Amino acid sequence: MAEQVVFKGINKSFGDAAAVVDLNLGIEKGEFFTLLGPSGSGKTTTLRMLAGLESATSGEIEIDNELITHTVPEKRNIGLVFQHYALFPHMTVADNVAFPLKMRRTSKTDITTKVNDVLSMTQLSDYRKRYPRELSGGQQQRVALARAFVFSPSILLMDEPLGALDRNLRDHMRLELKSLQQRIDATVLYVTHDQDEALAMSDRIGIMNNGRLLQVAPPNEMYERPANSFVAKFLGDSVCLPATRSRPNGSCALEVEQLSGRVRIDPSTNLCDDDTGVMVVRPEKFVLHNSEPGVSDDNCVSGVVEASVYLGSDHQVYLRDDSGARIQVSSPAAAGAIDVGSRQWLTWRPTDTLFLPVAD
Amino acid sequence: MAEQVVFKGINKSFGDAAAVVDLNLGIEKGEFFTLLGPSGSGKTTTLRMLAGLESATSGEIEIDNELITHTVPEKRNIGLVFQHYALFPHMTVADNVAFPLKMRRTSKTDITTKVNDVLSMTQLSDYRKRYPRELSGGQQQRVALARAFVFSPSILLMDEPLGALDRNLRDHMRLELKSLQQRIDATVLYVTHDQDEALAMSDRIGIMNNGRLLQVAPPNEMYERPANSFVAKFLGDSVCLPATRSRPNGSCALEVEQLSGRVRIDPSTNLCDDDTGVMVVRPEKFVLHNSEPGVSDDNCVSGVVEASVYLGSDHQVYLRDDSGARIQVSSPAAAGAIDVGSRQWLTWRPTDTLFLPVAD
Amino acid sequence: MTGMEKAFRWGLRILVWAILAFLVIPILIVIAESFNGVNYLAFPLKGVSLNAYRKFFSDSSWVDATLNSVRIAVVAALIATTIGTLAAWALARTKNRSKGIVYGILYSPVIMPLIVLAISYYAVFSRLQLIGEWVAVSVAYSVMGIPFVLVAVSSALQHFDPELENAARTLGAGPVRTLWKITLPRLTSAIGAGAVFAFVTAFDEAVIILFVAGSGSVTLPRKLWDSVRYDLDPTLAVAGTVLIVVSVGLFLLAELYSAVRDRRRTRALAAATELEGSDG
Amino acid sequence: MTGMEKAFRWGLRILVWAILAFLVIPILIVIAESFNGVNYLAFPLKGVSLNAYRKFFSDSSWVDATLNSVRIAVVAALIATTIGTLAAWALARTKNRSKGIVYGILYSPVIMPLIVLAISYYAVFSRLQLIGEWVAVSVAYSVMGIPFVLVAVSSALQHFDPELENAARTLGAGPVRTLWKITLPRLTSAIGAGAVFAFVTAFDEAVIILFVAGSGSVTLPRKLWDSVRYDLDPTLAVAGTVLIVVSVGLFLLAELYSAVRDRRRTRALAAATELEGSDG
Repeated sequence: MAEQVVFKGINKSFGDAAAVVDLNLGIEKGEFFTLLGPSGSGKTTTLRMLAGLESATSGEIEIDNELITHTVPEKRNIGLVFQHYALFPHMTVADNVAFPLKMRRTSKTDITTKVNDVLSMTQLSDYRKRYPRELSGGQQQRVALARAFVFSPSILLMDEPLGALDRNLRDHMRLELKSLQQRIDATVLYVTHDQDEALAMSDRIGIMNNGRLLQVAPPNEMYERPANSFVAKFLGDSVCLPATRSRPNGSCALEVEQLSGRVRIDPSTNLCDDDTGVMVVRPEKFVLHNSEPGVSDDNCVSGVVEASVYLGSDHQVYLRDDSGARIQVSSPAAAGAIDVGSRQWLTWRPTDTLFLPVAD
Repeated sequence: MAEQVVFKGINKSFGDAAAVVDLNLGIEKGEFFTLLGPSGSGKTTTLRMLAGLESATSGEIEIDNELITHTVPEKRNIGLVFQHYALFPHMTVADNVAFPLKMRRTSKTDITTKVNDVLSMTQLSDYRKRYPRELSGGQQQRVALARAFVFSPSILLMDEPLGALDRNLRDHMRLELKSLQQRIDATVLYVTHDQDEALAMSDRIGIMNNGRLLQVAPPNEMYERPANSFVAKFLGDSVCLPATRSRPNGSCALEVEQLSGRVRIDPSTNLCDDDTGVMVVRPEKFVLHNSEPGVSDDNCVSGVVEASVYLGSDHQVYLRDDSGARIQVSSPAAAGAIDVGSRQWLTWRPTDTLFLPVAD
Repeated sequence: MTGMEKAFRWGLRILVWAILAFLVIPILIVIAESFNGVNYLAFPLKGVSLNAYRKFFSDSSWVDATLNSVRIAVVAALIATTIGTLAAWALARTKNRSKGIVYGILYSPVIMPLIVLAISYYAVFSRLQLIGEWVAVSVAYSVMGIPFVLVAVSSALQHFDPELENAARTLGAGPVRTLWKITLPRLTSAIGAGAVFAFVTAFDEAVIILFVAGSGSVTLPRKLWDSVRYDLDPTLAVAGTVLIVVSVGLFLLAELYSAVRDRRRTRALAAATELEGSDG
Repeated sequence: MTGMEKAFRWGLRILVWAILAFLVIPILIVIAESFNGVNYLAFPLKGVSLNAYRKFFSDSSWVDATLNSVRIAVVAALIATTIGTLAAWALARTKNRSKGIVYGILYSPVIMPLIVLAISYYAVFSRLQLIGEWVAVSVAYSVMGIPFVLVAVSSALQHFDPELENAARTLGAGPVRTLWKITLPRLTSAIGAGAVFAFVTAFDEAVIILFVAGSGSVTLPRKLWDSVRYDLDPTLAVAGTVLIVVSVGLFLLAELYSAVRDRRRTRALAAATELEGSDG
């Protein structure tokens, strides 16, 4: 597929503070691309540079092979859903949605048709005469969305569009947004700090921290093969322990100071060039045993349960290894409550043990 | 155990709007009690009535068998952690924490000792001379906490104390709060709309909606045996389908219009007096099969996968039953991706099928 | 509520009423005198009549002074409103360091002693032979009206979300259409309030005009001042009442307008809150 | 930035400078004249000297007028600040329907025509034989100062989080200690700004004083007015300069104070932001 949006060596500073550092990224036509990162990571700045609301300090941005680095926002033909929607409070829902069409001097009949289409698509037909302040948060969100794609932009940007909604609505809107994108066949650049949103909707995720793009990959690849410890920690829960690589008997193993005993890893999950790095295991990869398991190829540690947090469908168990590591494990609620203070054994497979470079 | 706090027939209205309706509740000494409910459910109003910041329209409140319904807040000796902390911006951390002691005319040496103790307990010793605005959200939260218990109140109230923190910090603070409560041995009334917080920390949970207390129970009991469909939906994910009870052949079964075939339930999970109610199953109770399973006592339905949302450790699969029900199932990621459009079979045990009365 | 709190509240209430009386009674006396039945000031009134009003509105010198005041104030308010609004908008959008200084200078007429302004305008006007030119007076008054517009519009702009302008831009509106369609409609209340203040300031002003009116631009306050020195009669009370009614009336209209807007907004908010439920 | 935008900005810039010139030049002329070398007003200056200042400060009638102004303004500001603050606090805490009316009446002196206020005070004062009583003048001025304090403190109270008061109550402070330890310390900037405005209003006032000063309470503006009618000399310019310096100086001090506070707060915020990272 062709790359519709290309960032080439983009830097952006606000005064002394670098917001985005040497960003190179291509987004494909029709792709749902998510920039994921903590606040201050530069993801919103990146999105706003593409929209033309911030100008890059250096570097170039291309859309459809045309340089648009210095194009004013109104000429870019990009739809943007703002974080707090930025609906025009003095206009009705219909007028808000008609605004971009009026600015394009679309004919009145065309405006009516398109606005009606989009309002029914977003289930807002009954609210066309309401003012934004007369709508619930979810409805406002849909107006913002409708206004951003009514003029059929080929690129749609969304800046934490679900951040202001409550949890149930957010889960529901994830599915809605994704199916809408597929229906209108737009390229989407989505910005969020919510890992679940990123995993659930994206074709590819780019993870950012301190202005740098750390890894770009499809959701499952990023979850299973994070590029470094920051990505592992930010995307999904994980147990991270400092480790050193040793190669006894030719096989691949890690020395983990906080764990008693050596940890076996698979060569395929050894993703660190250095000899010092971080051992990472996802909590759901652990198997919890209340008696010592038999000898096998799996890694095994034992420890005392420090805390057990009930979460309905499962328990979060915090196990303190004899050498000091604190390990968080998910245990299905069906397995029964686990007594605080009891000794438990953990096993996990070498292929589920990642060895990653350190990054903050 | 003795009931330290008792609400007796409390009603509270703001103008025409009823905020709390006929509340009767006892909280035991040393208990961690959580009021859980959506916004507008009356939980914060209840907490503020106990603190003396709102006065009940009718009814009585007792603490340690003494009537305090009309006592001014400053005489109640209750610590309150406010939702947005309400730290005094013109005072340093140490002065904020010393404030309740000064108001009690504690001697200077006692103030110094107690403030030092509490600051080191909350890991704030290095920040004692800072002003609240110079602290991060998590640090502010800890100052608010320190200030609320430095004068050793026997009751500690917390109004969504973690609401303003980001996710990782929130998970961490859950454990901290719980262990702090055990150390200072206080009775805690905790208010939140976050089900995970309620499940993880509470000895008992009271769930509220529209000003009414719907159910009071320990976390696991409330999750496994919700009193009605509102509780089931609010506390944890669940599949809820309208159902009618029928008793063919003496055994217990449900007719669910949106599911093909009858659903067996266990008499012990039949919690509805009426014949019409809601069938509720927790998503993690379902087992997903990609071929028709053999005949067994378990319930079984089949359907087509409508959507599959990747969440790292698991998939959320949305299955459309042939009769129209949409069923959300969690499938471990290890089981592999599930193709959208494929036919799948679901089984679950009769003992995991709840039949509940309807409530909104 | 404790006994002390109650006592405190009562003390406050009495104080407020005393102040109201101190302010309201003198004003009420002026208004009352305008309905006096005899052609000299007397309190208590000797009968009630509209004689003084008849006299006022049939005396062309009073009517001319009133019209002159209106003309000067309208022009001053127009200038002040235009410049004040543009300046507030430009200052809100710039990050220049000199911003504070420009704001301070535009704001300074409010804190300048009127008598000094009067003397200095007199010095400049007499040198430029502008004494008695009503346009010059309007311009001088417009400078005094700018701060009110500036403060009102700046404060409205502080509550104005700049993302709305950004949204308009991404939706295809250029900067001018954005200003016209998005920014200005959100500022009408503030601009209106500023304009009323600018108008009333110019309409009521009584110090500068003593120095620069000459014979060509006698305003209502100036005429009132001149008359008060020769004879005291109920016509003066009518002039005073006209000044009060115009000033207070305009102000109340502006208040009423934004109160109606606010109420409409509050009602809408209440409706929206019902949709979602407010926090418990 | 498009060409049109640039043209627009330049136009605005020129306009602002024109206004600045129109306002600043007359004031500068007055200040310049106070350093005039000859004992009559002349522009351009004929030499520079401090003669006029020497004359002003050795003439007991000017010094007395200045001290009288200060005394009247201090008392007026004290009364206005106390009442304005208490009223703002009480109005913010009450849900009474009459709230708007009380606020409006306390606010109304700002919109009342000064000349009408002057005439009505004259009517009342002469009846009560208060003409020339400086305390009566102070009280009259305090009424005019209340609105400034009321507006400043009300606006600060709007930004004041009432949960802070609730927090203090739950921590063991009664209502009076809460007011003293929590509420008032948050309002000092606003109260200070209001007090400065109330003081300057009373210090500069030049209309009412013409009617009610008598011979017992000649203030600096009054003395300036009297003198301007008899002879124009650089001593007048000195009096004008004193008025300007006191008014503008106090105002700048108040601004400086809150600017320093703001900067300290901004720096602290920046530090806090670094701890957490700002939004990207």
